[in-house]
Amino acid sequence: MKNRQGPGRFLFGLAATLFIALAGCSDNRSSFLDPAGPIAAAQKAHLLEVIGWTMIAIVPVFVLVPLMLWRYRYRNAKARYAPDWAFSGLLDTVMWGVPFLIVAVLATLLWYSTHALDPYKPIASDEPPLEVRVVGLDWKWLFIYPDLGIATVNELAIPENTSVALDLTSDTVMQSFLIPALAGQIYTMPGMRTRLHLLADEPGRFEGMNAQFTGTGFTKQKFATLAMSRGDFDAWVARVRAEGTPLDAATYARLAAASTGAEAKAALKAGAGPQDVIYFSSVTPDLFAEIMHRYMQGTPVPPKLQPGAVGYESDAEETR
Amino acid sequence: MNDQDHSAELRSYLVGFAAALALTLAAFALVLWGGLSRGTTIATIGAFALVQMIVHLRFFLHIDLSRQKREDLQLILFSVLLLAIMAVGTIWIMGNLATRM
Amino acid sequence: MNTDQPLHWLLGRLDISALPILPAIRNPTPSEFVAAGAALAVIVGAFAALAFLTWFRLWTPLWRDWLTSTDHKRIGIMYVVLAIVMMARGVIEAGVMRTQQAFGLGGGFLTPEHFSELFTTHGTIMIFFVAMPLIAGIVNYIMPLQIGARDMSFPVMNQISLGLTATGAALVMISLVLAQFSNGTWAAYPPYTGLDFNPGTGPDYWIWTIVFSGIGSTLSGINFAVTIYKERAPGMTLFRMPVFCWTVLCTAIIMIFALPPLTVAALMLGADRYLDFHFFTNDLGGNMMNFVNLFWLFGHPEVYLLVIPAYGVLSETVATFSGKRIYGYTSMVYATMAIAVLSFCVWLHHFFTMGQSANVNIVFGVASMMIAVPTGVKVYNWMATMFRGRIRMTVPMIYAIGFFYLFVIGGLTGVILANPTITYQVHNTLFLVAHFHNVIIPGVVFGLLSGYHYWFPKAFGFRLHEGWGRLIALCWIFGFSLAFLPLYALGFMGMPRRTANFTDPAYLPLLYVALFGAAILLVAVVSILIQLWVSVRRREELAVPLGDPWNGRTLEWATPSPPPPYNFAILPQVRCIDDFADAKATGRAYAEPGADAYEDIEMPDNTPIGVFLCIGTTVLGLALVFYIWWLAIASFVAMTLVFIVRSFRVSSSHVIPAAEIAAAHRHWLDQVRAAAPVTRLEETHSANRGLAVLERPEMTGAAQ
Amino acid sequence: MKHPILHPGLNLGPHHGQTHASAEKAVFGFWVFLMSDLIIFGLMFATYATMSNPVGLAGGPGPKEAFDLTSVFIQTMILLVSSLTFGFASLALRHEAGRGRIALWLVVTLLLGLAFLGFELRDFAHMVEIGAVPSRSGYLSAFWGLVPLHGAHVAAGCVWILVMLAQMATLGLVSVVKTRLLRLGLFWHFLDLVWIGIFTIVYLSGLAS
Ligand code: HEA
Ligand code: HEA
Ligand code: CUA
Ligand SMILES: [Cu+2]
Repeated sequence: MKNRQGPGRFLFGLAATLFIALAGCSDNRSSFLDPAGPIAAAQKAHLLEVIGWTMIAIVPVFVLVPLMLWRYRYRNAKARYAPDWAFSGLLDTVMWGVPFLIVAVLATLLWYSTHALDPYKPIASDEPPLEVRVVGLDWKWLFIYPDLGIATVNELAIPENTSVALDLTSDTVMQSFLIPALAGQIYTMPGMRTRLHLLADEPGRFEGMNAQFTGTGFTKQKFATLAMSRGDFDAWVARVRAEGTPLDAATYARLAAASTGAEAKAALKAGAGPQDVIYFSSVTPDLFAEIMHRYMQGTPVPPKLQPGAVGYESDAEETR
Repeated sequence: MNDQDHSAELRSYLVGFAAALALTLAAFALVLWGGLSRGTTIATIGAFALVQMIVHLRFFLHIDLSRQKREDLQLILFSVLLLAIMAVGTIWIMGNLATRM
Repeated sequence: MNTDQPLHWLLGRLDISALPILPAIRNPTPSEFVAAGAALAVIVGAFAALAFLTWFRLWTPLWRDWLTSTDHKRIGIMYVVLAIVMMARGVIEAGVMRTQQAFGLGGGFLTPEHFSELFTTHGTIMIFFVAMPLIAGIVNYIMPLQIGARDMSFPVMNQISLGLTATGAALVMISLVLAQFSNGTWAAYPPYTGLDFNPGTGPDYWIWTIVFSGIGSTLSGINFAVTIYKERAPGMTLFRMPVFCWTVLCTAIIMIFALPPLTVAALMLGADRYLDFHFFTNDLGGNMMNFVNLFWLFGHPEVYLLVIPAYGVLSETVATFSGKRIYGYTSMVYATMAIAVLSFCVWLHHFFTMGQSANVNIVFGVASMMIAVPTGVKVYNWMATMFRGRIRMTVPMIYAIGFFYLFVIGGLTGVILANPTITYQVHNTLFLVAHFHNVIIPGVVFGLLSGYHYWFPKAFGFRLHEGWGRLIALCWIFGFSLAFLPLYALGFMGMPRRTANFTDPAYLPLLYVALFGAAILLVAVVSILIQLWVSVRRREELAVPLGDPWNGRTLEWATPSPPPPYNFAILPQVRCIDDFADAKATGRAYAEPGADAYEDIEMPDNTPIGVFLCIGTTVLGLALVFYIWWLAIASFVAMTLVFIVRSFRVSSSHVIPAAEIAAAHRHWLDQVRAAAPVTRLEETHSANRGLAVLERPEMTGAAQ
Repeated sequence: MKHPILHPGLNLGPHHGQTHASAEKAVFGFWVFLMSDLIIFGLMFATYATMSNPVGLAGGPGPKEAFDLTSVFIQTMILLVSSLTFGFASLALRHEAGRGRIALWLVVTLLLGLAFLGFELRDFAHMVEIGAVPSRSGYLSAFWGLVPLHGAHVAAGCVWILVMLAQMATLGLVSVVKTRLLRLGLFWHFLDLVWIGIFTIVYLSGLAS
């Protein structure tokens, strides 16, 4: 783990030690407080900054309330009692002014950071970005590597120090894609494409998930993000090509039915990889665009043809 | 009953009606025969509609600026403010999302 | 569903499989037993209530004195009772959820399906049927008294509002016994709640629950606002109203303008589900993002609707128990108004992560942060109110202290969430759950409990037991801290909200702590009932019939406890802020009016219309949920007709003669004159009969 | 009108005595209700606006195919005239011109309202015929959510007029009847106000080339 000693961080000390100790050291990192890339690191830094600034307005409350309670307790006859005192211009100016100034500072920080960390904004890096298309299904994630011609379910491998450009959509209800250690979340919606950029600056295994409730299999919709060296990544690609099966329309239709990764794996009789991960050696070109455009053709998508719907039939597509 | 009042009020209704009629006719005419660009047309009829709403408020609903009690106008202005926040906000947000998806 | 069923036209999709007892028999798992048990509890509870009423022959008084009453005080109490009944369910559900999560490593005892129903109903109930009715109840009771009014502007509509709220509550309760409530979260985002993905009864139950109770709340809002504008006592200018009344006005504004978006969103979802519209569907140009937009257009103002009256209560209790005028009255008023208006400008912060551009997020993020400024002003004003006061650590004050510490933490995490960059990470995690419970419980609940203690003697003529009260308050403070502060850490650890089960053992220790905290909260809730029981038993000793147990400052304390139906024998003539405190200091209080000062008072008659509408809309809702079209039409037509027919009755009020009023008033004044006033040291002793010694600095010898 | 104004909208005037005073809160309350209703309409307008694009149209019929400007023009005129006739009814009420005069103008207004509804229904029938139904597209859903909502309000207004006619006949011009007529007037004029939005935003903007 990285060194987190530094000025300003002690504020967070109590809580941070507690859960970093609990979570940070596991081999499946799932907290942005234990970041593995510039985006998550910047988000963490921003969090600490915000906490620091707000303390100026908060700490006086914590300190003064007990003092006041003690000093002006009913039995203390020595304290001044001024029942009709109810206004002071100076005090009022401070009460409005200080929070206002703090908010002004925070707003400036917010302005910069929101622009800097816009998920649609590409991350500057020397190498060309790796493009990945992400499809949210009930209850698993499909990752398509258009340039490599492969696809996986529930395993996102990326080379370290390479920026990754994700295009995301959903082929069921609205979902939310999140890899805490690398970048924040973004919704995925049927018929629409959202974007997310991320970069891992160290190798490791980072948990990813759908954070938006989508039904019974929702808690199983987790995936592993594997950041690895170039060499390892190429080996991984080769392995997917070698061990995977092709992803054609019929396979996709079956994959898209409501099921967890493990269930889908069993249904497709896919062998390679961990228990809820599926490898596809090839993908129909434009699968992602087809999925998106299905909703945009001005024709109804009845439940029979709608993955995730009650009454979806995975072979309906062919018989149509 | 006061006849003078009565005829003044009657006149006020008629004035309002005439103004509203003129504005409506202008808006329809503009769309039918105006020959302006779509954007300009919509902006113009939008302006007509706003004015006509004020006419209705003034002459039919009897809201104006010269009264002792101000609750009415405050209420309407406040409602319009909130409605503007909600409606403009909705259109802005949805429009922005549409361009990014 | 079952179109081939012979009685389809008669029963729609209601059939025997709608009863939850059956699955429990067929498939006896813990999860099903919990469901069946809940259904049984509802049925048994309902029968127990009926038996109780019959046994003690309470039907007539219930009908005559309560259900048909148009007295704002009785309606207020009925709201609170409704809220407490619903609270029982909401609390149990919360406890079950906490238990499930503590055992959720790799499974737990509940099915995910059942868990999802739990958080959906818990969220819906707590917001719409616990917090909102509690607020409506306290406002109903207190606000007219504080502005020196005889009743609400529209007493009958007031009863109708209550009836519609009860309809919503009834539908949620019936859903335990007949078919299922929604499992689509309290925000019910489509397309998940659309017909394709959720063809069952759940979302329909949600829609009609929301629509009916939403209309009821809108009407309440109108009533509150008009009452404040038109019913104030002579001399009570807007800027002499107690701060609580200002907060009621702001809340009323939110009710009037923020519930329509919810009604619109719910009805559009209904149109999608019932009439094959395409507002939010995946296909044919539907736009689900607009639902999210409309829901939060309501949802954000809604949470301020909840908290603003709580701010108002604290403004009263802190001032009273510090023995001082509220500091910065005008500041306080403007801060409240600023919060109310800003609350309409920030809704997008609930969906920063939907993909809109940075500029949009920035505008709404900054607007959200701006709310911290007026809120901060309020907190500082309360502190300045304590400054140079004489503070008594009574129960309402303990809640206020809990508020100062814990609410401020919740507000701080709100400010954190207002940063889109950070929300990208913690949105939809337990961090968010911690945030909102952290503002709702120490904010809304503590505020309301503080008000409950403070105003209970006004409503019932005796104080609540102080010792139990302190114990409960401490349970709330510590229970809350243990139950919810750990969730912040869990959120940072990446645990999403609405998680029924998980695989990471690292979550467990904190979840155990949270479970322990929830157990303490449960103790607190149960103790509230015990305290009520104890206090009723000892009501003689705790009695404060003279009406002013806390040396109050505002008009409601200038009446006997409980106040007569007409509130004030003679409408007060208000001279300044905190008029009653001023009256006591200048000797105006308890003055005997001249014999001709009394006048006949006209009071509205009882009416059964609210009960009737409650039953009618409940039937309508059920008919719609189960596709029983004839019944839907019949109930709608019946309600319309009754409404029209009733409008042909002209007079519906009765007159209380001046002599009767004069006699009652004089009797009270005589009692006051005969009583021995108490100092604040004896405030919580049985010597306190509701008459206070004047304790001015010049008299107590305190430094000035 | 130099008399004290107690509430927004038409005031009865002090010569109506106690009724004038008691109308204050009823009429103000009704205004607040209307403003709440205004938000509902406003959001339906906003939704309509966000769905008036190719995605929302989803290849289905658009304004050009679905709307008939002549009919809309007629409806607009009818509603505008009905506002005037209701105005006459209000004046008759205010100046105590007798039940007959009030009833006369109310009946005229009612007939105009029914005529409006007739034309509107005819338009709707035509839209159904060409397949411009709400199940066709998001855009059409928004249309069918907005315009018939206004129509339903007008229908409710017509029922209300009928009830008021009956009450004037049976109860006479008692206090509650007068304040209800005041509120009915506000309601009617308010609906005309909403219609300005509808013909401008839905029909004229949709058909502007
Ligand atoms: C009573 C209820 C209540 C209250 C009062 C608040 C108060 C605030 N809330 Fe909260 N909020 C909720 C209830 C509430 N919230 C609920 C229910 C949800 C989630 C719903 C769901 O998704 O299911 C939510 C979610 C929520 C989100 C969305 C998060 C997400 O979905 O990702 C955000 C984001 O901005 C937010 C922000 C705020 C802010 C800025 C405040 C501010 O008003 C806080 C202001 C208070 C203070 C700041 C403390 C006092 C101030 C001072 C002592 C001095 C000055 C301080 C400074 C200058 C910093 N809230
Ligand atoms: C008013 C709102 C409110 C309140 C009070 C509470 C109270 C509690 N909630 Fe609440 N909760 C929500 C609103 C609320 N909740 C919402 C909106 C959601 C989101 C739903 C969704 O995901 O869609 C949620 C979700 C939610 C979850 C699911 C989290 C997840 O997504 O994983 C859990 C889990 O344990 C939980 C626990 C609790 C607990 C233990 C309490 C305890 O504090 C309960 C203890 C006691 C009380 C609630 C009593 C209240 C007392 C009073 C109000 C005063 C009494 C007054 C008089 C007697 C006069 N809540
Ligand atoms: Cu949904 Cu973009
Ligand atoms: Cu919010």
